[in-house]
Amino acid sequence: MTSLLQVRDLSIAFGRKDPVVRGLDLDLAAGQRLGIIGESGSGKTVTALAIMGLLPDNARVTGSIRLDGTELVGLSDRALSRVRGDRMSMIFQEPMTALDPTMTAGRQVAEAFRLHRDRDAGRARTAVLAMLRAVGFDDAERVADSYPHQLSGGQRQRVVTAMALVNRPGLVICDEPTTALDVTVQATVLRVLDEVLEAVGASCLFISHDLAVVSQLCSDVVVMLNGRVVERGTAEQVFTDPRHPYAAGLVATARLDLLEPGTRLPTVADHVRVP
Amino acid sequence: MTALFEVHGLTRVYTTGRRSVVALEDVSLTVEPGQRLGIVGESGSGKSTLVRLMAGLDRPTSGTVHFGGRPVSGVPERQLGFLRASVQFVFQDPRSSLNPRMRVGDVVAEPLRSPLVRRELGALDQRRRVAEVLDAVGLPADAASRYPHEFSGGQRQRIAIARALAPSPQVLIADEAVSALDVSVRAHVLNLLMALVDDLGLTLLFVSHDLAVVRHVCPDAVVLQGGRIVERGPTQRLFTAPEHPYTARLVAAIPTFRARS
Amino acid sequence: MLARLGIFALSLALASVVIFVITQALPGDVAAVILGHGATAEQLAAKRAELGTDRPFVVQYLDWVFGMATGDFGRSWFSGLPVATLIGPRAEVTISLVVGGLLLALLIALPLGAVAALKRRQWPGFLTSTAAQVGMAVPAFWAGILLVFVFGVTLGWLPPNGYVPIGRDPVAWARHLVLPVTALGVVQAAVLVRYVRSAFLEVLGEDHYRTARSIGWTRWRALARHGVRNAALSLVTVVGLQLAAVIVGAIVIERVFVLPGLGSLLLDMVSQHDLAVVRGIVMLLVLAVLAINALVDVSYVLIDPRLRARESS
Amino acid sequence: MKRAELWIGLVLVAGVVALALLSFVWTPFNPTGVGSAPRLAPPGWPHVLGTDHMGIDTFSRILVGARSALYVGIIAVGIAALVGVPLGILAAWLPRWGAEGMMRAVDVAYAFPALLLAILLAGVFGASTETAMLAIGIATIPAFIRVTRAGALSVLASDYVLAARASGTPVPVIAVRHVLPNIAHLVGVQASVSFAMAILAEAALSYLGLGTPPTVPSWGRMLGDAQTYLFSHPGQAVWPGLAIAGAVLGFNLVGDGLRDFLDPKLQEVS
Amino acid sequence: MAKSEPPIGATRRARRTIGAAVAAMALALTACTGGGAPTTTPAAPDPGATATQQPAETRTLVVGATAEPATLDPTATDAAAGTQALLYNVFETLVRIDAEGHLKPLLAQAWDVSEDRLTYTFKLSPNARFSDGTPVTAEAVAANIDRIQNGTTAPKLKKAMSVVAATAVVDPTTIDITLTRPSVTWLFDMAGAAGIVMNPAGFAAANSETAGSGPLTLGRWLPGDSIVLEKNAQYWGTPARFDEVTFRYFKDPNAMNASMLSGQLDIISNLQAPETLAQFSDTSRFTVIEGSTDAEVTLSINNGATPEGVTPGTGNEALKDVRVRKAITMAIDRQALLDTVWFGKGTLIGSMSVPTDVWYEDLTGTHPYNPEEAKRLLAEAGHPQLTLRLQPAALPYASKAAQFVASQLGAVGITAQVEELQFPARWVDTVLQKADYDLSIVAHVEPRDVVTYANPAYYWRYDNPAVQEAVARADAGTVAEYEAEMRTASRLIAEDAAAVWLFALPNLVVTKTGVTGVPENANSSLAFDVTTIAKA
Repeated sequence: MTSLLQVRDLSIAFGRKDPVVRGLDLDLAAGQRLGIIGESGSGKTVTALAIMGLLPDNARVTGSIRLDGTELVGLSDRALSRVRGDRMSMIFQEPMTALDPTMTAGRQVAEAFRLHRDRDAGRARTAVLAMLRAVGFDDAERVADSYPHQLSGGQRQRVVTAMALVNRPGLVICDEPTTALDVTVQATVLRVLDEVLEAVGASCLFISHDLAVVSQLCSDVVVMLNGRVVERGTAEQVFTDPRHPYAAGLVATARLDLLEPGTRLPTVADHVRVP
Repeated sequence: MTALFEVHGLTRVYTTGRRSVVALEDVSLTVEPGQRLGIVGESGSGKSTLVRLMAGLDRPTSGTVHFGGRPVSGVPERQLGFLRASVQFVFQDPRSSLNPRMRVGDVVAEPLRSPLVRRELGALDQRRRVAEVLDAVGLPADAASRYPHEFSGGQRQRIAIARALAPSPQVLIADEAVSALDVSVRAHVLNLLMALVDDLGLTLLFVSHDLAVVRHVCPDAVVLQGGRIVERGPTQRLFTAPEHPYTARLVAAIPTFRARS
Repeated sequence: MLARLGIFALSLALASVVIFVITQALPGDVAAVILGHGATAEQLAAKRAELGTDRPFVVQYLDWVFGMATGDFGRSWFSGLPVATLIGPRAEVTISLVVGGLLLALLIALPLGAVAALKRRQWPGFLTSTAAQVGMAVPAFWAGILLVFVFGVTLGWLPPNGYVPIGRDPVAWARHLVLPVTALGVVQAAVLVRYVRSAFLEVLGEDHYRTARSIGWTRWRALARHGVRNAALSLVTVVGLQLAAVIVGAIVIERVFVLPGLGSLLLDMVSQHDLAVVRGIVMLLVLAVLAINALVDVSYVLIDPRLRARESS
Repeated sequence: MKRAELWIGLVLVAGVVALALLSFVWTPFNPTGVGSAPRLAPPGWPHVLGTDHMGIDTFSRILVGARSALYVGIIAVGIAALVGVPLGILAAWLPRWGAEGMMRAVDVAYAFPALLLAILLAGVFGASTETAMLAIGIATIPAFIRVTRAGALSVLASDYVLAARASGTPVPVIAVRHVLPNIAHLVGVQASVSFAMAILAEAALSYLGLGTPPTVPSWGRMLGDAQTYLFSHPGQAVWPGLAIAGAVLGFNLVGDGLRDFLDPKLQEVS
Repeated sequence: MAKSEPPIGATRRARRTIGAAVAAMALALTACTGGGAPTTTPAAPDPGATATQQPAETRTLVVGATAEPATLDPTATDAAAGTQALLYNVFETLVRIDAEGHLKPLLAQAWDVSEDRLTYTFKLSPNARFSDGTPVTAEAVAANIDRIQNGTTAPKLKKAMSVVAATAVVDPTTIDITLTRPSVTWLFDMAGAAGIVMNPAGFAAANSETAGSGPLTLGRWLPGDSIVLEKNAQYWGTPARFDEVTFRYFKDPNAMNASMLSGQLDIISNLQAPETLAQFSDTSRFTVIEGSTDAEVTLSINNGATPEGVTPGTGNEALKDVRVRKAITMAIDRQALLDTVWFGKGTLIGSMSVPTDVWYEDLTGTHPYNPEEAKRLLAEAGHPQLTLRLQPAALPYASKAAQFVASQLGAVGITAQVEELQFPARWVDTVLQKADYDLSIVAHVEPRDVVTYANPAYYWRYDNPAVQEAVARADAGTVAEYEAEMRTASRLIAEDAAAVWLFALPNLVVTKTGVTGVPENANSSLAFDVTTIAKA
């Protein structure tokens, strides 16, 4: 099957320091949702930013990233900005600062629509309100006209989701979208994300350190350690029978629900000679 | 024997300009010596405010706190020596809990140098005590001469625990102590914490938004919502048979593993 | 709103006390200075009575403050002219110079600051920062003198100094202000570029700038649409703070270009020991700075909706 | 690029300090001696940088001028820091209304730039180096209060200060052990930039005839004197001008270099 | 210029100060400047145009000067600045002094003196008019004399007029003035500020408006910047050659030169930086006139006398010893000082008088430059090492001279601590009023000021009976006796080294080529008389 996203031998380094991502390969089919699991420093976020072309200018990117046949590595900022928000978009981790505090939520979502779809303000307003309802706002008008500081963290993350999906992009990259949210709010945002991705039929790269959250949304999973993929497979297979010791360690410590309270927690070190 | 902590009708209201926010409203609870109590709640539920009031770091709007039978709230700092020596904190963010410009040895020894604590503990060899507690948290003795930025997040949290243990307190308050750590590191720190509490017979107040971790660490727990205690009891029961709807919603929201096609 | 008015009045009162105390502390009996050598005791006494300097300190202060409230800044001790008429015509000179200087500075600093921030690692960024550094290191009056030497005298394109009021001949007014405004503006621009750069750098670090780029804006467009307004907040603060420095810079420039502004009058009056005028000018300058800073705070509310909420609630 | 700024700055500052120290020990000619040397001579031998309108060797005056430039800077910044830093920490520690009052006073103080204060003080105590330094020092206090308060606020909000309070460490100890070391770099940056401002302010004051007396060689004074001969002997204004520009550039670069070097947020901005 | 430095990276700070009400007030202030803002550059021809081409209608003259008046009433203060622009141009006196220093008729056509030289009879010219048309009558002259004696006028002028016993109006154009004792200087003083005949109707607003009888009247005055005089259409004498005469004041000599070089000025009345003369060497555009003035630049010594009724000075005791004063005089090479400080322009003087004084005698030879002798004298007087305060006025010539004097005194063991005093305020207060100094340097512009050495209360605190008697005899005697006694007085103070007379300031005038009639020497009336000036 032709894959929507094809990443081959991707390496990323900053200035003269040694590479943060080394020889990464990834494939994502249309509609497929791939979870990228890794701890801080594993290079998962840098990979996402590389795909979106949002790395700082002292980053050296080598290898190939092909989105729907178009090679993104080496593309000019102007050319990339035509792709961003249209054929691929991104949701970030920190909802409280993701929106421009001096502009209403509706206007920021409309910006994405008018940039790539239709400049007309009227039609943009309709599309925005429809999208806001799709992410679970039954009072879409009020939310559209309010400023970010008048919305809660969960509401802001849903506005960002609307912004990312209003143009029905082929690929949506989510970088730990619910980590900063409370547990109850996280549940609703994940449910909304699941429904909207389904409705739009977009494929998704879902980055997280929380295995349970990834298992909620993704059919397939890769585990990253020090800039490399160390485990790859369906969610079912990786979460029940991980082959790589680091992956096994991660799964063991994450499954608190299987443990007897008060007993010693399994640690990654138990499964791995210290790397 | 009398309870270690007795808290009655504790309320705390923050007012800025004309608007005021009720952080805590009429909270009462007791903590027995050696107990490991979980304090669960989402952000803004008032859990941090509660433990800071209990440790005498903030003045309540109304209500009282007693420690070992002696009053804490409304007492001038000079007379809180007994509380300072026996109640110690471990905070959330490893990057902000240690003074970047102080050697680890001095960081750990700081509680010992406080005049209030010194009056309680009397003379003791600070250097030896620092080495002892560093060893207790699994760090090499030469760590004392290095600076915090030379350590990883997990190691820094261990140093924070060592600091808390230095004056050999009765009570250890862990305020979201593992929330900022990676999953793999979190396990090590939790194991260390549980082991120390057992070996030293400490009373533990474990504040967290993560119900799963609380269930593992604390036999009993209280659930806070909007500054009020909505439910308390054995943690296991809170999981299996929550009485208050908010607790139920909290338990249900914890993402569980389910395989997708 | 009322609280702000109260605070402003308080600041003004505080400033007036400080100014009065400093000018009152000047040693030497003014009457003696005016009448000169060999004045007899009763002549001195008569002069002191005429000027009112024999009244108790507090009475003089209150008389001065209430006078100012009604626009009467008192009378010059030497020429007897009311201070207001002395200051009046000169305010236009200093205002033209300060406003012109500040506008030119912003005109130069905003684009250069943006370039210095966006192209931080390439040569344009480095070049702008270095130019700003050198610009700040050059004393303003030296720059002024060089301009006079080159454009005023050698090339003769522009009048080396002097002033023509805008009402009388706008073209001559402009021609006379080109060199002084350039001297003041360029030096201030060098200072502002560094603030514009750090304000924009701060914005480039914001998450919402990255969100804007993720929905398809290029670096420059994202900065223009989302960066400028957020940077404006800290820039407006800087302009407020920098205003006092620009006014003082104007004093030196007025000396180099012989512009009859408040600055040169202040210098003359201090050397002539005419305290009534000195007090009036300094009070006016301080009032202008406090007023502009108050405007800055009002503009905060206009730019940042978060503050608007707190103001109205 | 950041490191380069810091290095160039340090070299320039070191140069100024070296000149100043050298002047204590040796100067090619008598810096105040009105000698028989030709007046307004161009650079050559033995007068390396030529002579001024009184026939005094320019290079000697530049050397001694470096000493008074540092003297002005050190005293002015000293006054500003010694008063500003403690007040800044106090402002951070005070409850809301206390801090509000102090910051209002700072706003008013900002309306009195150094030069305005200097003009007033020169009227009161007469024009001298001391009044210039006092005025510049006082006018720079608000800047230090602001920088210190901002830095102190962020330190006081940190967990390690909370931990210190939790173990009963007294307030003054917290200020000295925790606050000061963590804002030292901020104060350092402000000090170097204020140093540059002080040198510029002294030059402006001397130009207006309110700065150092004639017998004390100062760059600002030399520039003021040279300015009269700008049309006949432009060379006169070159050396003091370069000296001032060099010193000010040096201190500013050190200030900027330190700030960028120590401010992590600025480094990894895209 | 101090760029006061706000904090680095000014973070967003929510400050709470009121805006709207204040903005209105700030704007109101700017509104009130609606009135005619100052014009400093009159509608002079465009600097680009050649200097000589003259716009047909208004014939103007622009004069650059440095000391600007604090008030328009020349009789109000001591400062000489007031008379420069206004005397003879706007205000007139009964008699005037011409370029050579001789008395000439003005408001008074003729005058004669009684036998006992006590009564002067002035015949006023019948058609003399004030600027508002009213005739200049004897009553007006009497009123002015009374005003000088009893009004709030400068003490120096009161002292000069104190010798007048009575005035008698014979008829509208004749007035007799009787003195208490014969006085030659009185008639000279009547030619200066003391003798101004102001229109009595203008007495009240004298500070800010002029009511004179001269060929020009006040047009516009921008204090601290410029005074513009306009032609008095119904002037009773020969009408002024110019419709508008502007005096522009420059604090910064460099700026004045720049204006001259770019054609904005017709005349620089007194060039303060002789070294820059070279810029005006192009004779096709400029003419340079080098004359002399009455201004004696003195290194004043506080002789320490303490007459009653005057605050005692704080002069160093050593200065009372004539040997110390001689040593100071001999320590200074005055020719080298003149060459270094004022580029060799100006004339060396040995006492408190200048070559244009009728009684002048060259005393530059007394106590010539001899550092070794100076050291010997100091040792003999018991002060081998001496520290003195040298407080010059903060003026170009004074601060440079102070630098030179300090270095040469250092060579003979006298350490001079230099502190510049802002002129006029702090110098008048510290030196003139309180005599709180050891040595000071300033130029004395008043004519015939050797008489100040006969007044122990004057700031040199010099009490020498022989000098006092000589000056008294001079004033009371005939013109011949006046000259002989003044010469004796000058010689006495020179020998006694009452001060060190460094040099007389030159009168450096630069004019546009084609401007004629500018007097070579600044005459003793201190007036810059434009009536003699013409512009091709």
